[in-house]
Amino acid sequence: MMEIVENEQSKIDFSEELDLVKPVVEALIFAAQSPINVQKLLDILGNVSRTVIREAISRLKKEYREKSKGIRLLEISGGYHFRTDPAYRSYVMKLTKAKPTKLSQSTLETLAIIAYKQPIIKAEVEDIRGVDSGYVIRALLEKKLIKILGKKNIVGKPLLYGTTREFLTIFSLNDLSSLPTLKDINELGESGLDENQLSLL
Amino acid sequence: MMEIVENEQSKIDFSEELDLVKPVVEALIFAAQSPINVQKLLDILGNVSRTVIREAISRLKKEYREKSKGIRLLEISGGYHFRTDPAYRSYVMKLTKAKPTKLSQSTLETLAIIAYKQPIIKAEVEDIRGVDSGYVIRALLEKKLIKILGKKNIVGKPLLYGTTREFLTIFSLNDLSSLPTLKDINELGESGLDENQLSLL
Amino acid sequence: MERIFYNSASRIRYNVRLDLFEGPIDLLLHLIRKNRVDIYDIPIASITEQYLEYIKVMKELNLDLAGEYLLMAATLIHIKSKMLVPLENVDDESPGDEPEDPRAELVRKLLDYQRYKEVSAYFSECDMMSRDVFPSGSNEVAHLKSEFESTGIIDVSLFHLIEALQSVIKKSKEKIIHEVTAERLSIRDKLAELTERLKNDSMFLFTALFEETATKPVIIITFLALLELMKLKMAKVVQTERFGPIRVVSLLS
Repeated sequence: MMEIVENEQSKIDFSEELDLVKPVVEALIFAAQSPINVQKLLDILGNVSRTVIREAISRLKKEYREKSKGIRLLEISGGYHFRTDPAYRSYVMKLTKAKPTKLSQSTLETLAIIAYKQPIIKAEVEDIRGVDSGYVIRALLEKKLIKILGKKNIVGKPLLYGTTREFLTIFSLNDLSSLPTLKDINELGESGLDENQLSLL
Repeated sequence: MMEIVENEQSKIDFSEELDLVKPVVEALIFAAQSPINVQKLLDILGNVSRTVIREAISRLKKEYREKSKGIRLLEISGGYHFRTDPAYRSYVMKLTKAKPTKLSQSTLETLAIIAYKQPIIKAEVEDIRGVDSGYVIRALLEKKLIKILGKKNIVGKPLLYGTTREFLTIFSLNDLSSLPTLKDINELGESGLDENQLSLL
Repeated sequence: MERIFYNSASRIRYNVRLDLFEGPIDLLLHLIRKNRVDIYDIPIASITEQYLEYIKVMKELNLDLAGEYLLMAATLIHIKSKMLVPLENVDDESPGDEPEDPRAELVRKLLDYQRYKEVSAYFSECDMMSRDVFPSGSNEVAHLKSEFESTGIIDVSLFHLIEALQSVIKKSKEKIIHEVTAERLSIRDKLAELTERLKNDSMFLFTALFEETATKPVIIITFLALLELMKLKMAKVVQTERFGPIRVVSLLS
């Protein structure tokens, strides 16, 4: 921030700088239409240290984590975003009158396969699902949940698919590595496989 | 709110009711696209007294009036809305500038024709689109998505257009040969899903 | 020895819910769970029998039963026959190697598929935008937008570029020829048609769904589409009295 840059001599300490930066960070995250990352905040704020921004975010997060708040500050697709607390979904739904996003089982399944195995071609998706998946892939492309990554260098040059940033944003995920590992999932599942059986896989 | 309606006998006192209502009011004002008034909040919350809602708003207003906040709860045209503090307007405006451009349908169509049929002259583009395309071509040139490749050796020596390196960068393509073909997409199934069909997936 | 925990004589109760299964693997997984058998030791004979019964019913209802279901049936029958061959014979052909269980490949597929099915359950439990969580409604950026020029960053995907091309080609074709194609039946089309109708008409007679001239395939498709819409809670079917007229009610608004 300008005031700080201009006057490096006068030792504005960390906490004072933080007091200046925090509300700006809050305003920026609020005004941004999609999750905004630290780099972007740095670019906008000018000569402020990354540490100060991180600390500001961490304090904001804490403030909004309070029980009596209806808004949460979340880390999504590598950035920060304010969203309503899911506990109040039914009320907010009445307000927006939006039909909730519904994804069918086949869409979710296909998305799951693509998320974990990207870059992946259609034939591989179909091999796992056991059914023709062109239509679902097309719908996922139209919804911008997946994108074309390129062509695979094999006979027929099939298209390679991967998930998009929108996918993370819509599902409130921070990054692909925050997805549970397939093994975790298996343990959560109702499959009833025990540890020994898993180790056979 | 349901809990309150169902059990009017048990004296849930004002402050308890307020604790339940305040975060919901906060979430609703936050998610509303335009200022939301007390009546609307009453409609959504159900059997909650006007007094409780007014008190919730007044407390929220106070919370957000603190110096360290970047967001304000404002009374606008008879309703309530969260807005960034005008003090940080210059930063928020920088955010505005960063908004990515969306290409219009006609721009995208023209770009697609040029990408797949290059080198191509304006008359050929217009032949396919059936409309005058001079304006769109100029816009694409300005955006550096297409460039002039040379002149066609026919009467009038019209300009030949093709895509640029920037075009490849935007679509993360290595070269033009990795551009997916119509066939690639057609293999996924029929196009022209309308919104209803998409929502069924 | 097969461990069978179910009574093979008991009849399976069929639900007319076509997409209860996402495909043959899903159906097979369902049968394995339903019979509470060990996925590593599938009683192939009885599972095959149940599988075949299912697709028989599905075939009667669905005109274009996907070929994948039939392929799986063939695979199951093949595995079943291989299971009948004494293991010693197989051993002779490949000495030294442990003979692979004929079911191994299938088990691998089932486990793989099951994993992703569970991931999809995880996905559906995520806090989804516009379903569980909502962003700020006050779009300050949009309010200020007109004052500023946008950046050079262009937000468009390859798919949408090709789609644009497709739409141009379609438009230019329409200008030249008016192709008349034979009517193709699909539940998808019917679903779209019914959805459209439900949007304009909040309640109508069940019988009004079927034109007098409707052929049997059309009737079946229509019926299946209606079931699907009911499942999606887009429509419900009501009857005010016994044997009274049945009405379809739209739940869209």
